[in-house]
Amino acid sequence: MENLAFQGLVGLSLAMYLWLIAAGLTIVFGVLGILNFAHGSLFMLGAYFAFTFYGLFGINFWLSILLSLIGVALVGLIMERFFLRHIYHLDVPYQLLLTFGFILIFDDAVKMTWGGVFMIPPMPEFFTGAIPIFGRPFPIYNLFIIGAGIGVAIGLWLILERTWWGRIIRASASDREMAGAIGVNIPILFTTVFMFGAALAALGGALSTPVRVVAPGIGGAVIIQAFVVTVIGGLGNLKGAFVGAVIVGVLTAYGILLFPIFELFIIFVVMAVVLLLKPEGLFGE
Amino acid sequence: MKKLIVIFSVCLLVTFAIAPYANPGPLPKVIKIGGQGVTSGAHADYGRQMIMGSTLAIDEINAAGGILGSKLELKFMDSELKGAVAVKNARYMVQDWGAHLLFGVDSSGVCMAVGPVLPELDRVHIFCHAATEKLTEKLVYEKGIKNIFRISVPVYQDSIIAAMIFKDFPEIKRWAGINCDYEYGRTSWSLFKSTLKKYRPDVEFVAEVWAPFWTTDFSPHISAVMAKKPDGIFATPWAGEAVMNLRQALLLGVFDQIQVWWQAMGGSVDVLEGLAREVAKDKFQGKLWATARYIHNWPDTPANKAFVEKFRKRWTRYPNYSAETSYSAIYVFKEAIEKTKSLETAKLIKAIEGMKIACPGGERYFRPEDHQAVYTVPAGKVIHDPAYPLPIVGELKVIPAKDYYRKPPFPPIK
Amino acid sequence: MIEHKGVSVIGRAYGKIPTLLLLALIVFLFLLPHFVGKYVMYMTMHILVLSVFALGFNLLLGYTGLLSFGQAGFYACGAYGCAKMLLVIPSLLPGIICGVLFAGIIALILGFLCIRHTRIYFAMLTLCFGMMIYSLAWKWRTMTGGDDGLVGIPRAPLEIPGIFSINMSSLGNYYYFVLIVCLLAIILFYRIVNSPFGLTLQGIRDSESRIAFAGISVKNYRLIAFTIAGLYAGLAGALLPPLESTVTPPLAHWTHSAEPVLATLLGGIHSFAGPIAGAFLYYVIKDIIVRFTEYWLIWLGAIVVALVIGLPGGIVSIFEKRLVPWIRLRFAQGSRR
Amino acid sequence: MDPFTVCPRESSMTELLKTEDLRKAFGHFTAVDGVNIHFTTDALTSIIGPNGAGKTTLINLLTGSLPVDSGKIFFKGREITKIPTDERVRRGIGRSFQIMNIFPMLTVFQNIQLPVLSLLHKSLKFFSRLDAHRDAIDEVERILKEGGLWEKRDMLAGELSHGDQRLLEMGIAIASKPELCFLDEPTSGMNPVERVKILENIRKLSDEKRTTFIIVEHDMDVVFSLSDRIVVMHRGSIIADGKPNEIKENQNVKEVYLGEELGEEST
Repeated sequence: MENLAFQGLVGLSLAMYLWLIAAGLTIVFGVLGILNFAHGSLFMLGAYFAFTFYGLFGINFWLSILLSLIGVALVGLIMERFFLRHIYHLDVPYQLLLTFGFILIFDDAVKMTWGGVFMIPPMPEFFTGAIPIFGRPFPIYNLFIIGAGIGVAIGLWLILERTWWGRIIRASASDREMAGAIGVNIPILFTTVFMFGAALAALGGALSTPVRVVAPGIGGAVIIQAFVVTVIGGLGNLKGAFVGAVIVGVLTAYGILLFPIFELFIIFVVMAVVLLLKPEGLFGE
Repeated sequence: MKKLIVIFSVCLLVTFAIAPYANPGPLPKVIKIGGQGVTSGAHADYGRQMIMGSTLAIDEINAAGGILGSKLELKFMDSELKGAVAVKNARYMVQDWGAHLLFGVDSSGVCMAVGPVLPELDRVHIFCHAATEKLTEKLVYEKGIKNIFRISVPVYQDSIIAAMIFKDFPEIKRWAGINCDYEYGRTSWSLFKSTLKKYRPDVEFVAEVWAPFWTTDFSPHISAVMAKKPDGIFATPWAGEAVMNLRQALLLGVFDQIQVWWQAMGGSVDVLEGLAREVAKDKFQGKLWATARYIHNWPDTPANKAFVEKFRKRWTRYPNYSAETSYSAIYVFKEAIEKTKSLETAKLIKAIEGMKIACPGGERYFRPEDHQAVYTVPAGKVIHDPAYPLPIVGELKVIPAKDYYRKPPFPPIK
Repeated sequence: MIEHKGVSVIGRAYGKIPTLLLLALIVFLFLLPHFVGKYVMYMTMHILVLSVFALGFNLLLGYTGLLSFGQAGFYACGAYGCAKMLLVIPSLLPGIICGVLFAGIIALILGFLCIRHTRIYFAMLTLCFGMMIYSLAWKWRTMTGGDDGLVGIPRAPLEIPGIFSINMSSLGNYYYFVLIVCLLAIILFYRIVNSPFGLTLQGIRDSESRIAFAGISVKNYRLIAFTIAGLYAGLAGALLPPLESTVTPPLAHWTHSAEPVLATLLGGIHSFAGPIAGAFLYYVIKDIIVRFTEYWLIWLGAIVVALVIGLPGGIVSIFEKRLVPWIRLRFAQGSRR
Repeated sequence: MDPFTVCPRESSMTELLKTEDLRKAFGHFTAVDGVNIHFTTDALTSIIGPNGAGKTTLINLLTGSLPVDSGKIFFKGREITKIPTDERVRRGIGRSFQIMNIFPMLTVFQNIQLPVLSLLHKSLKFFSRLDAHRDAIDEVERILKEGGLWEKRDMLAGELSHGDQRLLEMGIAIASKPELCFLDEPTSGMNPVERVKILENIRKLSDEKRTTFIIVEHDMDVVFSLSDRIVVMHRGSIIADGKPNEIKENQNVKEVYLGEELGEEST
């Protein structure tokens, strides 16, 4: 019993990374109507930046995370301003293809900059160690991740519900024309939203560095999971993304514990079932 | 349909542009050697080490006047760890670039894809890293694809030697496996289990989990096996994934609860570098065991010392096993060619079968039956040694190769 | 009076010249083995295979307006089906047929589920099923051999017992087999998209609600299109094992599904030859770049981005917009003189 | 038998379509509220009413574009309430749309060819060339010439002028030879010239007695000049139904239109 609970907790920390990726992906889709294939690569960039500032330049952990967020947001700015902006009028395939092109570009770009070898960022001292939960040591860092994930969730909720910008986002997510009509500057909105989404992905990447390795190609690996999460929750639906992430994360953890053979399989089965029975996602309206 | 024409008339021209003309003669001015390995992604270091090792050897040989007067030329391509890509590379290097000899290739899937194509390409291929026993036991011994040779030790090293060592740890009774979810992981695990069971009927294997390529978070796997309170953990994920696995295990306090952790390819230089900090702080409490297909601090011979020195002078890094195997592979080619004075595949195969050759990693003997190079690689604990800037595999247990290599006729592995 | 039927205005502009060029091209392809090395032959085969693969894909995207991101799944079905059969009966035809049928059946079944959705949901659903097939190929080791895949598949002779038997062990012979099969597939495809059925599909693409008022049941037609696409993917896949003598799970991975998408959009989705042109470009670009730099991804990526931004119509659209008017002009003048 | 040699129907009127207490609500808003209506072959009927009266919804229900909440629909005596659109079309119902709905990326010719082939049960011919089906081609040619689009046959439908697209849309609607055809604001956004052209078409086709037209229109001039019968809808139910002159006099109608001078109101 303890073991199940413990496994669930581990799955939860796994889920939080997924949530951070999916959040940006789903917001961008909701507002810009673009499914950003390269979103996983932004996650990867976030990890690389954080690693560079913290691991190489030895900048303070929190500061380097912040810097990486800014850095990736700027990359997002360039992506949206100079490329995505030209394809809003095109069909889904072109959007997927363009962003897919960016996956390739980013993968090689980091390879050129940091070399093809994987990097191992150090773990900040104050995070090492574990505290006993369910009679077994549970890493402080994972607890922190869970906290951070929930924190981000609340933060996003506040932003969307309480701020002027948030209201505009929700408005244009539900009806773009209407938003334009009430005098929202759509281009600027899109740019800011995309940068915001990129920053969220970067946060996920940056937070993953202390426990994972930084290597080219991670983007392509995480993006499919992110798709699964967002689809289960409902494309463009933030609450859904959170629940979806928890479902996928915990399910993966239990899959590994209970039926190791099907781990990969389960996730896609869930996705397919959701798509077939409720294509707009568990929380889509 | 109409546009098709215009397109294809263009492709007509381009096709001419890239049309190749390669025809290997007896002993040309330049002997072309084609290599490939993964030089991108989380496992990129293995390919790069292959480039370093082979380049070093080729430069030495050329500096000494080449092989019977003809110089060596190297071309190295990225296998991307994909069978299809590797096959395409091999075809390109032989049929377009005109390679006379092939070497390299990491990961089981890739070598199993390349192997069967070799007879058609009519080239000798020395595999420097791929570990699946099927390459030699199935393709060479059963199917009789003689073009295949393997200079690196297969899964025997990852699994059997581990069993030989840990059979002598009576207090370790409960084993759990965290393995790659592909053939390499599965065969290693089952070989380890069957061998250990033979010597120690009392051990039980309490848990096993499987991690596919690109697993970024091993915490669920680790906590799943820890739920069964094992004494020892047998882990096969390699390169970056090995490092991740171990760091996350540390976070979960695994090393306070177990007695040994076997990290199959933990002796690989990139993994050692990745764990430097933790080892320096003795986070693993001397419970981390590892081996590799060659470790730079063994054998303690002048030849090996010299090789390591040369390598460090040239690349400012310690040679990984894929570097040593590639380095030696080139010298195997040299000896074979000097013996046969030709590049004819059939003759080369004859020459390499049964060849005994001294390498940095010690003497290798190519078994004629399965074309597997037989040589000894010890295993030991991953420790910090002031003499080296990075952790090493120390407190070595040396078991003669003949004692832990599988021998023909190969009994099937469950 | 006849010519405006179905044939596009542009199509008509060519006159005889193209037909000749086309013949010349086919003749060239048949002579290829005599003056190029094995590698070019090998590459040409891959281009042909990808062309068939992409054509089938484009029946969904370009003609029916459905973006499938799981075609690699059916490709793999074809490959594994063919491989399995060849390992049992070492004869080419049964292998290929088995592969194609297997892929077709799977496509029919999954299609029944997929065609309930359109646009992004369809894309996601197909992606999902593709990845399921992938993980099956990876996990069902007794059947598929896991990541080692199925090994040592013979390049079996093309034979009908008692009638004839052609040895395929030489790359050249197999090249001719692939060439002929692919050309037939392409011609057949040309007939399909220019048939009433093809026109109906394009109607579905343009307006679902309207086509219903032509008395067309949208779902059934989508399902047929999906199945045909599956058959073509299966054919492409089935041609592979005898060539490579191995099949491995990555064939079903989504990154492989991206190849026909890439090829088709590079070439142009609204022209018949688009996917073929794209397949050719994709391989040649990649092959050439790989020779010059280790960093071929970034180049491919840059080209993709540039094309999507600068040339959404695909390469073929250049020929339509620039070359064809030019040809038409010259042709007109020529005929007047 | 060849579907184009339509035997001229006996002039005595026969009932084509009738509904029983048809209802449709969107959330709290009831768009169609218990409509009982029947259409007969002898009259060109117009449905009028202020915006949001439920005219288009009614048509969507009758053509199967929307599922009904309750009530029944009968076509030529057989119930069709549950059967899908394409089946209803095969039984003889057609329509044009309020918002332009054509095949923009096909040529004008193909736009017509498509429904014609379907009518001839040739849509599932996989391998035959399009121009192998002469019968279809001749029919398309006839329709295009009638509709006055013959010269533009090779243009992409999407590139036509708005008026021509309207004409084309009607062409598509009648190409599948419906016995009962709904035209949803066929003249909206047309200039007077085009308007006359299309009205002539409608009248002519209607007189040929091949097709019975039901027209939803805002333009009262059109309605009163064209119709044999006018149905007035308001808030989802029918408040008047009769000959044009009767409707002109009808009290309820006047109220609905807030006493506007009927015939001058146009949208």
